[in-house]
Amino acid sequence: MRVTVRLFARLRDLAGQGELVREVPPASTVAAVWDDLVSEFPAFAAYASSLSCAVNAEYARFPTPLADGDEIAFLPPVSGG
Amino acid sequence: MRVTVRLFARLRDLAGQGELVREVPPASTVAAVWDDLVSEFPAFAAYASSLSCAVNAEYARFPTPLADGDEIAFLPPVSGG
Amino acid sequence: MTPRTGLTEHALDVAGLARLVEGPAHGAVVTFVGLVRDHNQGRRVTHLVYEAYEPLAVKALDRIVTEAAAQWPSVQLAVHHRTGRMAIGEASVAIAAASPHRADAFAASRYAIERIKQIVPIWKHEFFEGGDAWIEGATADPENADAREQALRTACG
Amino acid sequence: MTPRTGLTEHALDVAGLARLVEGPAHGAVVTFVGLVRDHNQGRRVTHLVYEAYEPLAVKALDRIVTEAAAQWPSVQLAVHHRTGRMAIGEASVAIAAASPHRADAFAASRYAIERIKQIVPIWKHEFFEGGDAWIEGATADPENADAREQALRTACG
Repeated sequence: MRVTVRLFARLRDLAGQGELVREVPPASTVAAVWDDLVSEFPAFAAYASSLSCAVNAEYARFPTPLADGDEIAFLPPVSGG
Repeated sequence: MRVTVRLFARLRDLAGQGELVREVPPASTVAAVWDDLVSEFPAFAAYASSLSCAVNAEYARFPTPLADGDEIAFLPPVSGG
Repeated sequence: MTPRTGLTEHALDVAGLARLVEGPAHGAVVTFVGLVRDHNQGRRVTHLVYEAYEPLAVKALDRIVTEAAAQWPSVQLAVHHRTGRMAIGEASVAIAAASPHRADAFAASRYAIERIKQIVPIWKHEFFEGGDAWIEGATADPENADAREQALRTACG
Repeated sequence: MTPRTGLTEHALDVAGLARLVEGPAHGAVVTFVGLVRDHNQGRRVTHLVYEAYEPLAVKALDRIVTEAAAQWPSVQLAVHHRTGRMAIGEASVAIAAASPHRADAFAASRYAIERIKQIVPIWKHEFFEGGDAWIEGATADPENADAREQALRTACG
């Protein structure tokens, strides 16, 4: 199945792009998508303990299983205000 | 000597006027002026425990001695804001 | 140039006070506005009239700014109070505090309104359906350390 | 009609937010504005760029308003955040809280800015003399009860 990955702030800079489309096996989790990204962009590993994620613009947990067409966002620590 | 008395809020209403001029003996204190006012306006007595005073537009204490021409203000509990 | 403290019979301009205190080192601006409410203690209020002992009220507002500057040296604070007749929804008091970090601006603005209610010789004459009443709050005593401590505790959390 | 929460690329209007939340039962209006400071951590800042995950950021702002309404039912709260490039002195966030009594307006406005910094997916890209850096603050987790408790403690004093 195909999912869209959204990257923000320094993750976007590290990846050189804010949106990626990836083919993943059916029922892949958010965590699996992240692990693939860490392989592709090793500097992402530094975010393992501080990252948040969202699925279809709702906060989610890493074990969440995905469906075809989902949008997964990976969020470095936030700094609004 | 002659002093000016300023009254505010309910004290002014009770006295029917906001400014009085009174002759008092030399070296009279703020307390003596107040006591005279209580004699003149018995309803003032209710303010004995909650009143503040000022002399020449500075907060003062009741034992403060006065000089000729001083302006004494008697201040009910305040309610600004 | 608007002064940092003031008494006025005209409408208050809290945005103007905020501009007065803002500077390039400031990351936070907190404002407080006190409005005339349409009810109080179960009474339907029609309007208020604020009376002040003006020269002492201005000095008391200045004192509050000085106290706050000693407590929060990085804060810029402005405090204006209106006098005279005010309708429901009109502003009786406006405070603006700016500081590099937000905690100080929140604390100083809260401190200012607490101290106004303690030590500024201003009185609220409330007109409501069926009558009127002078509101009597705090015995004004700027030297009262307990009152000042209470204002600081309220402000600092 | 301005909505209670919003993300915008344009200048924020805190006076408009205050008007939005005010009502005849309210005796207090507190506003908070976050401004771009000219220095941070010893660096001379030239400007900031705020990036947001917009749909989630709006939901997170809505969540903050809902949380505050549960905590302070008498408070009316509005929260807007700006995105994009901002110069020194420009406002990045504006909050207005109105309530019958001042304690609640102070608490809700403080709570809102604390929660914004915890759970709203917005990132500050700081440009300073000699470089730039993404600022990374809190791991965003709206369900984190400890973070929410901390925001409540900060707000309530």
